Amino acid sequence: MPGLEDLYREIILDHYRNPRNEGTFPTPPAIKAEGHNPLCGDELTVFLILDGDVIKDIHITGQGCSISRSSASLMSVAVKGKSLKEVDHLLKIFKSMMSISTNASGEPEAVEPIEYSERELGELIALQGVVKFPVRIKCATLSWNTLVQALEDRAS
Amino acid sequence: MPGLEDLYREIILDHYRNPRNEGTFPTPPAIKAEGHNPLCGDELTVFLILDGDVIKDIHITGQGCSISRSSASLMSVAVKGKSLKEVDHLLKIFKSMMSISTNASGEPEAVEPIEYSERELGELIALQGVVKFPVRIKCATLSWNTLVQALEDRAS
Amino acid sequence: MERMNTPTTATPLNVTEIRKDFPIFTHQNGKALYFLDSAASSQKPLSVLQAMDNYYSTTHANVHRGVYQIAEHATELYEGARVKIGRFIGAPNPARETIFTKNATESINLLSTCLTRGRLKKGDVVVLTEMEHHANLVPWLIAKEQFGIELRYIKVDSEGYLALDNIDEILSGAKVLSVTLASNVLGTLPPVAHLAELAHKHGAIVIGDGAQFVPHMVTDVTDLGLDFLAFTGHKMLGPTGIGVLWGKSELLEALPPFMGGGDMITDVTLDGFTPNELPWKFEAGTPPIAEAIGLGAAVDYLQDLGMQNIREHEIKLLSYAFERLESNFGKNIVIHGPRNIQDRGGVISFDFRDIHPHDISQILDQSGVCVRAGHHCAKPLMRHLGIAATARASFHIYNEPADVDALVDALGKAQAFFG
Amino acid sequence: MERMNTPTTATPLNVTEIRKDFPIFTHQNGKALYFLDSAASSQKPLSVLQAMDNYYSTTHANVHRGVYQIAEHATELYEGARVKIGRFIGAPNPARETIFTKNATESINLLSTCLTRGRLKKGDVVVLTEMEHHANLVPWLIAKEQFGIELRYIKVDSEGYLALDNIDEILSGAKVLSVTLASNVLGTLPPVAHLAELAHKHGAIVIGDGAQFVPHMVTDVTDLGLDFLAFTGHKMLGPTGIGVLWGKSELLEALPPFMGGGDMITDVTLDGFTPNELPWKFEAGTPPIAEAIGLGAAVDYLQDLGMQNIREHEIKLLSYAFERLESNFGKNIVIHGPRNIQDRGGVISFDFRDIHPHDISQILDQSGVCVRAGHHCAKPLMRHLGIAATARASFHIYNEPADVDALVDALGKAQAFFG
Ligand SMILES: Cc1ncc(COP(=O)(O)O)c(C=O)c1O
Ligand SMILES: Cc1ncc(COP(=O)(O)O)c(C=O)c1O
Repeated sequence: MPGLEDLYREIILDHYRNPRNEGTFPTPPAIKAEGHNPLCGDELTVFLILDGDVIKDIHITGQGCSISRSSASLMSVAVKGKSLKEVDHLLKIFKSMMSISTNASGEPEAVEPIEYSERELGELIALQGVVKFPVRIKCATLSWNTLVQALEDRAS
Repeated sequence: MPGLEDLYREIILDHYRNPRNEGTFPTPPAIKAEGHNPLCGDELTVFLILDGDVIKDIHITGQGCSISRSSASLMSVAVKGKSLKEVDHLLKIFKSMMSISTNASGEPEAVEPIEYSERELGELIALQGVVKFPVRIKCATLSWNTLVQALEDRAS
Repeated sequence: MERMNTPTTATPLNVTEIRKDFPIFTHQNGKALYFLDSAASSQKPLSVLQAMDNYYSTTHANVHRGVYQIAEHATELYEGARVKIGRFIGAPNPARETIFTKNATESINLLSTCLTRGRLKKGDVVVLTEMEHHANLVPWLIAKEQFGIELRYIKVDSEGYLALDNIDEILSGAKVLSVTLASNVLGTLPPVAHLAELAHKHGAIVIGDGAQFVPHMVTDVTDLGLDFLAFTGHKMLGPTGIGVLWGKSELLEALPPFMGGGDMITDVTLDGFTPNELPWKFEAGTPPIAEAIGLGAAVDYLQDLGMQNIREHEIKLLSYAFERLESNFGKNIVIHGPRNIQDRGGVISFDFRDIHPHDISQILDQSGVCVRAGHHCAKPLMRHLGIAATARASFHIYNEPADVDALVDALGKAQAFFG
Repeated sequence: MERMNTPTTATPLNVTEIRKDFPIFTHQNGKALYFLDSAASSQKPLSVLQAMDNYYSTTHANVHRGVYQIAEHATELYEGARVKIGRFIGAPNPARETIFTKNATESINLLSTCLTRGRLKKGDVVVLTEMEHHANLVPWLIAKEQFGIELRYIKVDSEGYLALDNIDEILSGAKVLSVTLASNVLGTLPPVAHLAELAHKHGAIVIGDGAQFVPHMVTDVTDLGLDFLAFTGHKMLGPTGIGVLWGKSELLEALPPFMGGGDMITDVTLDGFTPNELPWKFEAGTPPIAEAIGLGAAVDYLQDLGMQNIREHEIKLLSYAFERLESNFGKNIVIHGPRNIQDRGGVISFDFRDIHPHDISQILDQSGVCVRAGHHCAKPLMRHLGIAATARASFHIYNEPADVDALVDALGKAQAFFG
């Protein structure tokens, strides 16, 4: 059995206790999307301020476990100031790290393993241990799926 | 395992091949009731001509297996010319003979064992072996339950 | 009911012996399993598995239609299980009134569907409570959406009891009261017999959701004053795939059928059909035969122990758990629901510091302690409590003080970990 | 499809070995069991019973909501069974499109209910056939009664085929075609792919009742041109208490939910609810977990043998049975349904002299030969055939020529007895 340290890295506990980019933005100008984990009740809302193709700012509110909250916080730091193309790349390598990946509706999805360097992931690497706890993968990917939702809603 | 001879007595095969009192009566003056065995599709209709409290005549039509047809035929002989009180008594001892008794809707019913002499049963005794084949009890009691139905419908 | 479920002469359960009957406790390769999630689903004794295996291995055939011996025997076993299970809840006519479904959820959906097809009119009022499981909410929300019934809710007070001050107002003009017999979150045991009496005065029929009650207590539908009772096999030592609906014959007879198919008809033409008699009218298609037989064996097992003894056992565990949790963690733990142990079933939902229930459950799992974390399919109640999730420990016959000790120790670790 | 199910390079089944896997054949205390009633319900191999026992004995817990390990593992096994069973019928998206129900009957009721809640309007036409099982008749008769759809029927011709001369007229304007893939009485295998193509041209969606097909043949929902497929576990070596509904994702997504309860929602308030994603949207309450795992093991067993080999095996048995029955009894036996063996599934319904099927079945039982007698839940078809009941022998993988021989011998006895 994998140990708790695999799951609850220091960085995770830090982001859980001190979530970055917490809050809301008025919509508009922000766009937003709400994400649920239907099976456990975790909920979060992602607010994005786009400047052309760049995520100029991001705020997140909601409630959830340490993994879903810290993953949201880590994500907010990782995507802020990035272009949508860069974000898409980050999403891909994040999901690849989560290997048993799930899509927006929480189902398993075949994910092509892609090549990436740990450096690209930055602090996100702290979530690597989640893979050993399959039920928690949904917690870690909730914020990312909600981000995708926000961008898709805007596109359509 | 009980043998076939227990079930298919000579009298039964005779009544099956040559059913007595087969046919219909116009209603009125006759009263009638239809019986189904929902689980196997057996169907029969009982027509009664009452004269006060006496079953003056009885006709039966329908389709069914040897047990349900012969039991109907045997019943028709047994009740013809009898008073309703006598019929009720016959019904009671017949159901008692069937011991695992079923009511009109085919469910098991607690039946009080009652005292009776074989002589009272007459030819009906031929159906005694049916008890050893519980699924066939419903076949044997279908005509009796339909008779009761006809009398009850009239009462109400 | 109160009386029956708090006997003075209970025989204590021999948990050591009981645990030997449950294969899961011996299959853990020496790892301890502190299973505190029976409110989600109970474990199964060997006798239940064997009853099903025996059935499949000696006499499986489809029921009701076969003239040959194994089919006949299968029918006897299936119908025999029905009578046994009906008697277990005190059904006056077990053979006619006990309907097999796939779970408690289907039992309630059957009622919400058939009542709106038959008995209820548009705008009729159905009364529920704020503490219902989704199984006793969503079917009625669908009936509201599809058919147009109206819903009223009995509120939950700050101590986790139903708020009954305005009950006559709520019941006034209502046609149905559908209420849980035991809350799966708060443990609360609503005063159902009393509510039923009131509801009947107002002309409403009364449905009990017994999913968390029937597995743990003496159940007598007449004493409880119920018209219908729904419960589920897998929470009472039985297999998955089977639930039960009991109803009064007159009421069941007056309802139109639910699903259509084989066995629920007496006749079918291309233009219409005639429904079968009770109970088969409500059992369309091949029923859960082995599951009914397995549930019958579960009822035997429970009855051998004695439902009053089981209740007494759980009360003892509850008392011990309250004592240990509160003395160890004081203000760091908040236990939801009534403080009076006699007023609750064997579930303890709690908040622990500000640690999220998922994290608690994860850390507890590390020590082999299984508790549930989440909204427990009672989102409206969670909103009322102002939280998104709780952790919940729940008991059954195989639990013992050691399970509570393991829970307390593991919570200690969580506290240390999250600091 | 025709092609796939009549392969040229089939490996014959080793029935002697197969029978050893089925406990029922070794539990008869030396008495022979000639089980010819698999169309009603099949027997179960040990591997299916073991898969369920293993599950209960090592890792049972309620699925989808537990964070602890055994609950997680239970969820994996349950969802894994879903994918396996979906793949077995060629589902393009097995994880999303494979819905567990309690039997084929519920699968069809789900459709008749949800289609009338969602897609269909009053007066819309649903096309069925005269040879449907009650499971594919009564749900639509209820929808007609409750909601006001109209029904049209494709007739059965004198040889037991569907009468397709006026098929375009029948399908014209229809919104749904729901048809059996294999008749449980006549054995007929309707040309479903062809019918589906026609129906689609007319803008109708196509539902297949695969209860008698999926257990015996290569099934590919795409090749068959289906939009929905219903089938049942207990006829395909699986346990009772489980059925399956497969549907195209787009269509399933567009339908409102069926039953309400836990697991089928993403959110619930006191006023309304938001349904969950596929497939859970259609699975209210605790699902048949062990049963899904058991059905998964049954699918493994069938696939190990090879569905094409199974079909070939049954064709051989059918040919042998036709030959022996007709050469022994000549005009005294009337076998219903198509004469061409390739056009039929492994069931033989027959009239024997003027002996009532119940009596036949009873006499056969005396020799250990199990056949079904009755209307086979197809009363409209029986009326069309002008009879009240037939006797029916049906095959599965564990049958062998000796079963046919026993049937013929026992019929000989019946003939002698009734003279
Ligand atoms: C053709 C057909 N459809 C549907 C069914 C119904 O299956 P179940 O009773 O498992 O729902 C049957 C089985 O009796 C059948 O033969
Ligand atoms: C109070 C209550 N009602 C109903 C149910 C539903 O039971 P099932 O999922 O077996 O249908 C549950 C179980 O989760 C419950 O706790």
